[in-house]
Amino acid sequence: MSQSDNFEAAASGAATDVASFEDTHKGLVGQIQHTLHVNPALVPLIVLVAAICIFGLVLGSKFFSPFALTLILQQVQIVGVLAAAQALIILTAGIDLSVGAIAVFCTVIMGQFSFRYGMPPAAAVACGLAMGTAIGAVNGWLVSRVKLPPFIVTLGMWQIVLAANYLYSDNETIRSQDIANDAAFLQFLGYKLKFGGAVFPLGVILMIALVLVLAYMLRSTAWGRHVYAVGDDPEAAELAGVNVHKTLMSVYMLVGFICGLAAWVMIGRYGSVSPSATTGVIGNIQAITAVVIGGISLFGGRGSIMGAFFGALIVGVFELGLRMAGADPQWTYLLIGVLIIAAVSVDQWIRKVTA
Amino acid sequence: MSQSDNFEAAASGAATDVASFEDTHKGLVGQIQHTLHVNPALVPLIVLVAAICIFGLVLGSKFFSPFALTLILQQVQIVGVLAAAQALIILTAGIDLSVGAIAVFCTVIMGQFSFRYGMPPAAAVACGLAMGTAIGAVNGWLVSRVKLPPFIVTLGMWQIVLAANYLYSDNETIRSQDIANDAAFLQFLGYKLKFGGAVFPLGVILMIALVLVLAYMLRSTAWGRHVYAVGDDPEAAELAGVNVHKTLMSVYMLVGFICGLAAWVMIGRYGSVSPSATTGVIGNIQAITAVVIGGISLFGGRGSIMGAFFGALIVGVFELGLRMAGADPQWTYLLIGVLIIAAVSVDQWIRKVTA
Amino acid sequence: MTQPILKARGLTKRYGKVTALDRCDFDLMPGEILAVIGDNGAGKSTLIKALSGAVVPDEGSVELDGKKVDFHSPIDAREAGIETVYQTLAMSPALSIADNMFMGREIIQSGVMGKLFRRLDKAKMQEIAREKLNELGLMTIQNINQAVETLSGGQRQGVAVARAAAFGSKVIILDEPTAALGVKESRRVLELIQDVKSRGIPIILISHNMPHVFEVADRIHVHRLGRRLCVIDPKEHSMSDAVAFMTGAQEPPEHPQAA
Amino acid sequence: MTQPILKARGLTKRYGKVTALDRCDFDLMPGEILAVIGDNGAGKSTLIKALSGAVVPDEGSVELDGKKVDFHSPIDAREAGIETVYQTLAMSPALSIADNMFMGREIIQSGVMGKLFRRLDKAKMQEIAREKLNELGLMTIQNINQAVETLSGGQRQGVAVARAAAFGSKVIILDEPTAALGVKESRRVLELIQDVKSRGIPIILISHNMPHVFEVADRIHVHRLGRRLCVIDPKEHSMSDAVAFMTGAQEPPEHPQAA
Amino acid sequence: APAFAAGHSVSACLITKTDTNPFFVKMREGAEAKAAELGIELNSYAGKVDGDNETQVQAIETCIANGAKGILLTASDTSGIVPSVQQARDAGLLVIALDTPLDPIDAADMTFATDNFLAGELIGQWAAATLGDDAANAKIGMLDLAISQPTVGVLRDQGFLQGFGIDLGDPNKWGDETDPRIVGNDVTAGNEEGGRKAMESLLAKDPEINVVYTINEPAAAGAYEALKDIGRENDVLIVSVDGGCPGVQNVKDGVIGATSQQYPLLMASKGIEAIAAWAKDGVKPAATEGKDFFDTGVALVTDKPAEGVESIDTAEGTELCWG
Ligand SMILES: Nc1ncnc2c1ncn2[C@@H]1O[C@H](COP(=O)(O)OP(=O)(O)OP(=O)(O)O)[C@@H](O)[C@H]1O
Ligand SMILES: Nc1ncnc2c1ncn2[C@@H]1O[C@H](COP(=O)(O)OP(=O)(O)OP(=O)(O)O)[C@@H](O)[C@H]1O
Ligand SMILES: O[C@@H]1[C@@H](O)[C@H](O)OC[C@H]1O
Ligand SMILES: [Mg+2]
Ligand SMILES: [Mg+2]
Repeated sequence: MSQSDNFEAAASGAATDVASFEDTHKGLVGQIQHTLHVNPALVPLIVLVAAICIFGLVLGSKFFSPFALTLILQQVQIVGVLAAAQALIILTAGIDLSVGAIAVFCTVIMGQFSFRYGMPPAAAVACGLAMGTAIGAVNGWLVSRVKLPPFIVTLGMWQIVLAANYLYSDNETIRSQDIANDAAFLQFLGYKLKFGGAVFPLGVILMIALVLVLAYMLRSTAWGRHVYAVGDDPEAAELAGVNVHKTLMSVYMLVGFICGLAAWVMIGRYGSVSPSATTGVIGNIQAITAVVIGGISLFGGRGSIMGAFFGALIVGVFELGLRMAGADPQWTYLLIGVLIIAAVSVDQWIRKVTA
Repeated sequence: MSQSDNFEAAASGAATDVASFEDTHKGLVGQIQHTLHVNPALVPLIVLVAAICIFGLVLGSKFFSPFALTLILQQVQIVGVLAAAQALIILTAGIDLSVGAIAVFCTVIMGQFSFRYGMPPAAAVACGLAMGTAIGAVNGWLVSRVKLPPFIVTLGMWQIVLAANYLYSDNETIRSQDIANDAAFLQFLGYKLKFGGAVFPLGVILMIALVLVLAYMLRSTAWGRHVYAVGDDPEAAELAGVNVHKTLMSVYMLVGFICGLAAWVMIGRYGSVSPSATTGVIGNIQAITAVVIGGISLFGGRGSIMGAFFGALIVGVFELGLRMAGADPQWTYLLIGVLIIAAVSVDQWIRKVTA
Repeated sequence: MTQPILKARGLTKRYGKVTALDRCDFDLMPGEILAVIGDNGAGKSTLIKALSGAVVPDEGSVELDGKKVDFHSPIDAREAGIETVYQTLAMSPALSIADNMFMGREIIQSGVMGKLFRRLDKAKMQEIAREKLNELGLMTIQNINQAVETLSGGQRQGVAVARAAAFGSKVIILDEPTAALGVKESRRVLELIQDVKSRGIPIILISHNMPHVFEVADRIHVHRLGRRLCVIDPKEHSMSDAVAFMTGAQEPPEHPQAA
Repeated sequence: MTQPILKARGLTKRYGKVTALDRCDFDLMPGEILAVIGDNGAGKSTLIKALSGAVVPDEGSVELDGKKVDFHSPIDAREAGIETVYQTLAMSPALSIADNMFMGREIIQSGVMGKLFRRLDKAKMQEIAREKLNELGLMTIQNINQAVETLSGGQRQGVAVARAAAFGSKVIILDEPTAALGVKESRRVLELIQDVKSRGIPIILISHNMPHVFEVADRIHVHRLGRRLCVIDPKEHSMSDAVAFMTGAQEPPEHPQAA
Repeated sequence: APAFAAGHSVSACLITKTDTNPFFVKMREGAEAKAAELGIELNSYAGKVDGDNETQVQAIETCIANGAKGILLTASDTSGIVPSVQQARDAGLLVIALDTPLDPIDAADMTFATDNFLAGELIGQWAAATLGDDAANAKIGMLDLAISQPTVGVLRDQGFLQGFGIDLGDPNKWGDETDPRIVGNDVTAGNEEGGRKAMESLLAKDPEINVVYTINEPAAAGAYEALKDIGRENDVLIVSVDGGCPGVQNVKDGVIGATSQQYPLLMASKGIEAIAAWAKDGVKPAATEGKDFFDTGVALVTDKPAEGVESIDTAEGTELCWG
């Protein structure tokens, strides 16, 4: 045996209990700090609740009514669904500029397949979802196999899909009345459940269900762990035995599918199918904004999908609150700019004191 | 002395020449491969030259004329200047969504300070540049001190500056004729040098000079090395003794200043001052696109500013080429999406074979 | 004569002007502990990456059990039974210790939740993770749900080694597994290596620690300037010889093949 | 009795539920080599980070030359003369070896280009970098303009150590400087440490390599569970004692202060 | 509306496509002035970009939640907005479309608008008449709004072509015409920046262009800069639509040959009056004789009147211009 043994042997009597220290953070504050430290997704929730309270105090019962509060949910349902999709991509350290355009294109597919080709509306919805998934697959393939930066892939795809959308639809809007008469199923997610003043369209319920399901998948399945690992450090993940290609493909395809769902929600909310819906142009930035306000890092691997949902709601609360307060449009934009920065500053501050 | 010495001492006779191997990459191909390996910024240049050649072959002398080729430079001058600014931020692993809005706001400052307050135009230009720098300083402070994500800071700032721009200007355009009569210095960078059919406005020359100066600063000064280090790994840079805060502040302020220059270039090019210039809305995405096509990583610390410049030119060549080929606007839009992806794929492929 | 279980011939890998592997040969015999030693930058890590699919060599061939293999990713190698601890550890910094240990081979709950909803059995994975860490003597890890990036250098390495050891397979490759480890933790790793060997699984051990190498290795592959300089038997050569060969202070013995 | 040049009292650092430093004391005497040893995760790196401004402790005080200091960044500490090689090395992976060695203290050309345009003297920096690496015996580095991320583990560590050694100052802190180094390169680092000491500069050396520690250290600070367990004199205690103290296998001596 | 409408009993909303375009800014100013005069509280909303239906829907929902009496709306998506308008009308609000008719037009209680097709037709007729026989071999550049082809843009473009005497193909779409006189279409986003780039691109395609249609006056000013650069500013006819004060000034300076002027302040003040009347007595406004909307009129402004096309000169145009 080698000469190193003599002193190394002395370690054989080492203590064998796991290190522990007395807990010095005591009481409620300590408890809260610890909870936030362990669940950083709660931080945007705090900002959200604070924002609701402040607007409630300023605007009174007009804002603090079931009607207005559920109105916020209705107004964020599309951005909320897109933000859920965007969050998945951003967790893999990507970014998707095409989500909004895909959603709008899918509304056109659903509408035109029903009206131009006379397909049964349920089949048209299925085609729309399939189209979304297919576009997502192309994005995923370019990112994962050709190894292009997601920003460029989805920037190109954004332009391609938007232009295809105008070309294919002939810039024609399909009117709400016509859909209601001939293909009501397209508007299915617009069906509203009412409880007193509170109004819940099925689209809102779909959004909430989607967020919960994705949160479960990310937290409690192997797939979810792989998504985080790929976003954190793709090389390490590959070395550790994660199939990075398969994971990326599944994420991009799922995102395409969710964009298809967003399309269906859009038809429910607006009644009509319009190729020039602004979601195609600004839906991407809105979704990214929600995600980042929700505390997901643009560098991937960190954050939770609940955060993205709260992020979308925070923007929705600000927008409705300022509108109800009657701020004029440019002032509203200016203040929303300020509030976005403020919301994230508060978030940052809470994280710091609970670190 | 300890017992480890006996074998460690054997290393004392170790070979003392630096390892070397025979160079197996020989000939022209090997030479080109090595050149590209060492200067990856040349890769977008190759794509650029290829694009020019292809359009030249298809469109003939119409495209391959001094007039058309210098027209491309004129059309990219604003995006080129903004891309240089954006490249700096992206090298620090940030992103700046406010560049376009700052530029437009600075045109308004320059215009209104001349016309509303009757300032001498040179002073108004100075005020515009100062305003750009000041806004950059606010961005930098929020990023570096408050530690907010650059995406959020500049997203908020984008909205704030754009709204301020409309509010302050009252949405009023200052006409080109009025500026030419009363404050011609504002249009100074629009002055054109002509050599045969080739046309070089001073704005184009400023853009090229700016890119060269920044390339020098990044490559050959300590400041430049610090910018890369901060973008690469800010914690490591801080531990290694780089003043991360100072570096970030200098970058954001310089970027604000460059946006002010872009404003001056804009007045030169459009003659008028218009608060609703599209640059305010899409200038950021255009600049980011140029940067990413130019091979700068969105994760910071990798790439060269020349790449961003070539990236801007690549987009300019595609746009003009397709329009000249008579593609209709919707198809042009779609094809540019395809070409952007194609350009980066080629880039990626060249990098791979020269790795 | 027994066949090598893992064999490579003429492996070459260049990075631009840098040559990391220069027509390198390699042999691992069944059931043995083979140490690989060499200067910093000699190409040891690149060699094992070429063997485990993490790097695709420019030239050369690899055979596993006498059959030519062509790994294009570490997953291929892993499926063929080669388990590796890389020098860079290959961990996801933001994920927890348990997540990292079970990356790519997560345990799913039994029952409906597992079958239908593919729910992970986190409790079980955490329990196993804690157990494996205790086996390595990493008692200072206070919180098993800590993100790996918050671990100390040595704790992190311990987790990586525990991961490889936990999933026994055909060949185990360890690239400097004890570099950041303390005295006690290093000893435990050496014991673990002996343990794995006694289960009949051959091991490749890269290390700069000569006493450890000479304690456990059956044969020593000396790597120099991107290739195998010689293979020596630790019972026939001293540590001083080994160091002299690998640093170029002394010419290697005539018959490079020792086993 | 001489005053400690660097002294800390009651340093505490908590990360959420994890306690990394637990009311820790520390003393470094002028001109000495002080080794810090302890289990993985004992808190050694956190201790030296607190001393060098990289971490701001929750509680406790640090004195340099008898005056209380309050470092808020490593730059503060560096300006006060404390030079550190961190365990994570603190390198910019995409930058070259020379860039990294001179980060924050670049050499500027003489003449107009330097004065007016602040042009870096790249040739000179590369030359010095090559020289320092050769001093450490890192002869396998083929290309001095290689990005640090493409270096082998040991080469990378060598660059970090060369950087600290090149810029002599008041106190030098080395956190496991030889962990990834080969035999030859480790020896050179030990020689370098002796060299620095002979220039009168005190050194803090964290290491798990007992033979090395006992070879060079004047005093040994034994760290356990986030605090100083005892300080021993290597001439009075054996390596076995040291290992037994730090792993908790044996109680520390009565009078913890040795020097 | 407790906290904010304390002093007022009647509140109204103005929802415009954007509020970056001076057209809508002036429209808002007109509405604010009239509202102040009649003691009505006015809240204004605007889309983020042209074509932003979503924000307009949200604005309508806010107006309902706020208990407004009526809404003035320049719709971004004329049929897409209809269900929300219906919701507002069901909640008892008077909805008046300004500038842009809804599809169907009776989805709103009334429409106060310019006839955009007519506005285009006037400049088309003027251009054809000014060229005389040369109109047969004119080379026309079309500078449109956006590739999503919003209706105002299509109506003006097609009106212009009709007035010029060119076969329209599908009148709901620009760009499908086959007449060789059209060199090409390009998009401008309705500002100087886009106008200049689009003009340069069309000129690169065919430098002989001698007639330029532009969606609005800022785009025309941008086109002029491009023409000036190659020294052709004097032999190209530029026509436009809007009649904003800088636009009329540009007609006077010879930058633009002729422009069709519209009257946004009139639309806005009429709209506020209608809401006041509705709140007071529950009466709805009536349409112009023979039309299904209230036509606020359009006039051709030029200093070079052409045979057979009615026009006013820039002096009169300046008096009527808006901002
Ligand atoms: N991606 C890369 N690009 C360029 N050079 C590389 C790359 N990877 C490794 N090298 C070079 O290849 C050589 C061999 O590196 P390798 O990591 O295999 O060494 P090693 O023997 O494992 O050293 P150590 O003992 O320090 O870990 C080194 O000179 C290194 O600089
Ligand atoms: N940022 C952090 N967040 C949470 N815990 C941390 C963080 N940094 C360190 N720790 C914990 O603090 C303890 C001390 O870590 P430290 O790095 O100081 O150990 P060390 O003595 O240097 O160990 P090694 O010898 O392995 O380098 C460890 O339990 C580690 O997990
Ligand atoms: O009708 C409006 C028009 O007059 C203005 O110029 O641009 C936007 C249009 O919607
Ligand atoms: Mg190695
Ligand atoms: Mg440590």
